[in-house]
Amino acid sequence: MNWLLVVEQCLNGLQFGVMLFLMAAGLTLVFGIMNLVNLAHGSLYMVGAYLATAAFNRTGSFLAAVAFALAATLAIGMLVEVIALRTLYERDHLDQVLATFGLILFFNEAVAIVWGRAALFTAVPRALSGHLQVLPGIPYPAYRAVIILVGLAVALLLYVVVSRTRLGMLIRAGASNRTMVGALGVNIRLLYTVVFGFGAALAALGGAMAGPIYSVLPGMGEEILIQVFVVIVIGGIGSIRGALVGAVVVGMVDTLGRAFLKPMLSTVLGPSAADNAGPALASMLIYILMAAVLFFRPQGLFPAVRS
Amino acid sequence: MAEPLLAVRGLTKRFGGLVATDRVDLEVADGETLAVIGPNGAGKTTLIGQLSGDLVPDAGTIRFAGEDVTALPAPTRSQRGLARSFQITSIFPEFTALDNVALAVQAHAGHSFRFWTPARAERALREPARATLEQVGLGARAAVAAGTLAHGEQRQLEIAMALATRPRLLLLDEPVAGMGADESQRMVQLLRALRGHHTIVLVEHDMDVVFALADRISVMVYGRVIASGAPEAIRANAEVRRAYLGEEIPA
Amino acid sequence: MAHLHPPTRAHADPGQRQLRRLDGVLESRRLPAASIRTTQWPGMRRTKEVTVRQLRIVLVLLLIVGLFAGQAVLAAEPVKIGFITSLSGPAGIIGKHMKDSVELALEHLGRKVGGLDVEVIYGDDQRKPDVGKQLADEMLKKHKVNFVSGIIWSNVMLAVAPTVTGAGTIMVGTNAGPHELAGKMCSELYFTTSWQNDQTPEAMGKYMQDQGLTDVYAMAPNYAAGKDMVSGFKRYFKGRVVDEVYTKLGQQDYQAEISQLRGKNPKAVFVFYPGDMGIQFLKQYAQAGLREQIPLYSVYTVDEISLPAVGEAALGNYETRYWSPDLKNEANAKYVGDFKKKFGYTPSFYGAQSYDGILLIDSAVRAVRGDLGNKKGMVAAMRKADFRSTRGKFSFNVNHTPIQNFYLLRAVKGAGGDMEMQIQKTVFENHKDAYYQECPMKW
Amino acid sequence: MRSARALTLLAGFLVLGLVPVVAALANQPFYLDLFRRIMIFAIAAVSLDLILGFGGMVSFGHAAYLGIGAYAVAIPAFYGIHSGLVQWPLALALSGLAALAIGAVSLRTSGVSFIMITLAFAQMLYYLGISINAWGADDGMRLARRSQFGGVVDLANAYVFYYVVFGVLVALLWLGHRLIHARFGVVIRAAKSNEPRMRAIGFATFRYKLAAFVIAGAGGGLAGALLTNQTEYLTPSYMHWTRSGDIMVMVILGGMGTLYGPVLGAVAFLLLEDILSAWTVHWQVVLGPLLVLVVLYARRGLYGLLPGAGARDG
Repeated sequence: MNWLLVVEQCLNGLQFGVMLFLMAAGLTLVFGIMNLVNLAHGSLYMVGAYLATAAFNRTGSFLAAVAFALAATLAIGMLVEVIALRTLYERDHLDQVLATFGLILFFNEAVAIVWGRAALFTAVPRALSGHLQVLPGIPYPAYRAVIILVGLAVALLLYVVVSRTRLGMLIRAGASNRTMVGALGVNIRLLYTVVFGFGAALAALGGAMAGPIYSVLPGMGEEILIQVFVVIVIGGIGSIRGALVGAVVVGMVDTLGRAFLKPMLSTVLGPSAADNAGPALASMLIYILMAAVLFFRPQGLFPAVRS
Repeated sequence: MAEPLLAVRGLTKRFGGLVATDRVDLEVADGETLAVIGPNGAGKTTLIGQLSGDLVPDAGTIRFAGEDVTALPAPTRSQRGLARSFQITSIFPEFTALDNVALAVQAHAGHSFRFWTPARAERALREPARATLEQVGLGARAAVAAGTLAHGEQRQLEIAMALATRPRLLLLDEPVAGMGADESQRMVQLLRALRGHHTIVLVEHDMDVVFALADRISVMVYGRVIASGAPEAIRANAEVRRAYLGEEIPA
Repeated sequence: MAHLHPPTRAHADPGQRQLRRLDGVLESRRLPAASIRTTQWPGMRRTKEVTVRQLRIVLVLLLIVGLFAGQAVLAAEPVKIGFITSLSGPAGIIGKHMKDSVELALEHLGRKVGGLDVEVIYGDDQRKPDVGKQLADEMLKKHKVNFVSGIIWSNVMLAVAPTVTGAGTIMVGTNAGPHELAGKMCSELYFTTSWQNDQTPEAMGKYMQDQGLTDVYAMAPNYAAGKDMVSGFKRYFKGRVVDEVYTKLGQQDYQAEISQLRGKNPKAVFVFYPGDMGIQFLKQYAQAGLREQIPLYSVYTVDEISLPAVGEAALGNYETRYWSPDLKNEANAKYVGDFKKKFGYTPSFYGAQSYDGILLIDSAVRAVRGDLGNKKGMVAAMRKADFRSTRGKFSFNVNHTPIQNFYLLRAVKGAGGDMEMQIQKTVFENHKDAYYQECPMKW
Repeated sequence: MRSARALTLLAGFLVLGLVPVVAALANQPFYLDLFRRIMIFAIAAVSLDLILGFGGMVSFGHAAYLGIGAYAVAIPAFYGIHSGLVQWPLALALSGLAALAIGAVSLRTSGVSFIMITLAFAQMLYYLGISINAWGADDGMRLARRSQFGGVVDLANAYVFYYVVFGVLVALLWLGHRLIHARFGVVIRAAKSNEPRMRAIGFATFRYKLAAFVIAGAGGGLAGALLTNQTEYLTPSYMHWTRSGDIMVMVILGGMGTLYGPVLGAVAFLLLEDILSAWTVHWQVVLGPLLVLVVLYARRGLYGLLPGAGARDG
């Protein structure tokens, strides 16, 4: 096997994992703290992508566009929390699933009404359109390298925020013991709104960065959403660390599966059987992984401690 | 009896760095009432959890009726004759009081893979359930939804559900928790009537209740049993007074 | 010929009558129903009010049913065309191209089909075969349409076409071209104004074969159409295929596959990535720096829908197609010009086919002089393909699939700076599909 | 108020039973198709409600069984076996078996993990379906003819088929009614109410929940078998996760944990879809907030709005 290729695919896996992490971090926070299953998290990712794309195409500055998308999605997220989701925290997961399913339908159509159904034009900003020579013979798109860096930076930032700041203390306390936080005299409602907006902004960051490499169109959030659910279930619901590990594991397994499963199968089963089984198996791989993890560790790899 | 009904050896359970029960040894003879007391966080509820099978101990063994039940899950232990009540009331609030107890009867009346006959029409379930409700003094409240019963009545219902499984050993976790004086008195009378017929392990804060019911008392502090003996001996025990009664004056 | 009908909405009268009639049915049923209930349920001695309230609910429910029925009972005279496509969801953009083209065709025809008033009923299949089938049933049985047209997806078409033709109604497909319907399942009443799926990749295979290319890397989504495309390609391409890679349907990130591809160092890449998959693949292929290194040949991947989103990432891309906005003929110039004027964007082949579909129906109704009962006559007329198609003159094969030219197209920067597809050369003249011999139909 | 509800239900059944008559009188056979499809989804929704509403198991993968049931009809038909006496039991058996395997793994988890793992299994089957070329892959397969019952029952006749579906629905509701009040149903409902309590009084709840999961799966499979017959077409998109969402919406819209609520939900959801989509292509922008409103303000669903529905479902 070509080891350079393996290294390159690991980079690809890491990049995909980091992308998933940006989504998973917000989702798992909302799960962990408010106990809310938010299917519409993918819609916030989509909204972020649309806003960033629209702003980028207008201003020409990618940084400004991302900043705008983050701020605007933060506001939209908080608005949605106040209008629709706030009353759902004490409801069971089923109500939450249904209501946020409704929000998905709404956001997809709303975006289609505003921007039309056709995919928007997006391109990588000029400054990042080149390649890096990671290793000899492996040109790696600079933009994807930036995604990896941004993702890791966000992970680090989250780690610092959660472990070192008062907000982080509240978040950790809230995840393990809700009544206690209330007893501390903290305005729980405000905390929830802020955390939700924060998660929305993270999703928007993911969406804004995904725009130039994927396509920006209504419903773009759903495909990645399901993968993100797999991530946080594998990682352990409510745990940022679990989200990071889960994201990287899922990113790696999916990428390496797509790259190497068929060649590996063809040495075992022969090429024609591998042609049939390989792609099918590769597309099911992360789900099989999730089933296996849950079978042995029903709480996921890093369950948030809950008393 | 050569062997006690319940024999616990070296029972240890850790939560992270916290040792909730630390090498606990206990014995309960058939027909005896053992009270386990101790300050908050002493590990009493953790002990009950391990005895009933809801928690898996990290070390130690539990023998019940001559059989090692350490590895058995809660439902199987219930089938063997171990019944428990919960510190925080645990009932089926949408079901009537009678339904609650009938469920407990049903659990011990063969399998429930019966899909056709309405359970409410099965006399074999309803009659013992009704008798048990009468026994705990809730006969008149049989048709009321359990969730709308008064707190004290719900605690009585808990006892009824435990009794309806025809247990050999009752594990009672703070049966008078949160009760007013009257309700508390009624509960003590109910439990006193059970003494002798049933073997009981009682975890309780209320010392009046403990001294009114217990044949023997074990004292837990920081996960360890620091003393066991007859009520009078415990009352006199210097270590207990220092470690426990010093903190919490009996009411 | 011209029947002066007020707009269809004004035909509410018969519907109201219908409702009143239903009301009557209800009235007569009210008492017996109530008495049955009281006799069957003697235990329920409730007040009469309750019964009346129940009846009111029944009444309301039946009224709703009646309303549905009422809608349908409109004037029988106009030509009714049921047009099924995907209007909501991610594929809704294709549906929009098709719907806009239908509207333009109607405008060009003076909102008459074969001289008769026309009503088009649009249906949104949501890309689900069972919904498509239900819509077809609704159009046939409720709206009593004379033609069903549209359909983007092969699987929806396979569910809908037999339903329509089975009911004795003419089906004019304007996109999906599954091989079943070109072959064994062909029908007198089924026409398509698009193509058989394989024809386009066959043209690409032919072109690449003619160029003497070899060491080709083939990629497609892992589903039936993806595999059909690659096998259609290989029917005419006889050079070496380095590898065939099938990716997950709906996949967004192709970086892993692109790394594998680079590792194999092929001379050319053939792909089939419709819709948003294509947008993503093209952008990522360009971002990986491969566009300048390994030429990309695609089918159903770069079109007027995806080009605005992909932009220069598609520059230099080759496609094969039977049609392009720059195809030189009078009908096409009129279609493309008026379309841009009316809707403000460039039409795609999805639209051209749908426009043709309406013209084909018009030619049939015209030939039978508005006698919509004369199915035989209409089928005979349609077989002549006697209308001014946007693709120029073409003919139908025995299986009612077009025998048509296929061109090599290339994505280039147009005069205005926008990306557009330009015809480079003709690959096939009067190309027949590969399945017509399996079709038992003779005419 | 019991009788008021009973009357309402009876009226509802009467309406469903009379649809063919009305359709015939109005010469609108389309309503046969529409309401048949509605009843088929009602069957799927009722079976889902057994675990979701009564058992508290939030399965987000019910469409998987719909798909398996559909394949169980289409695959034998593809090989020339058209007998419904083979196909339908096969649909029940295979979907039940799949539910057994999926449930055995999924029921080890609870809460959000359970929702997600059931979703993941359904997605797995969906991707499997679109990969199997021999059985039509993404294109699916056309059903050459509807299930045959030795000429006794002819599903090709729209009226006969309608009443077969109607009969299946009524039978399922009757079975469900018996089941939820029998020992088994009591165990399922009580396990939803308070599972630790159930274990403490001696119920090994896992096996009962698993059994309920299997029964629900088989019900979904039966709906799938009917659906392929309805559309005369099989497609793996029956298993797409949004379809699971649709069925779930029907259950909750109608009123979960009630026997007849899911039927109401299916009627309302599919009629709404039909009406709204004819009205505007942006119908989902209306449907979405409508769902949110139902969740927020009509917690008992449509069934809760019926007269006499105050008491627990009988």
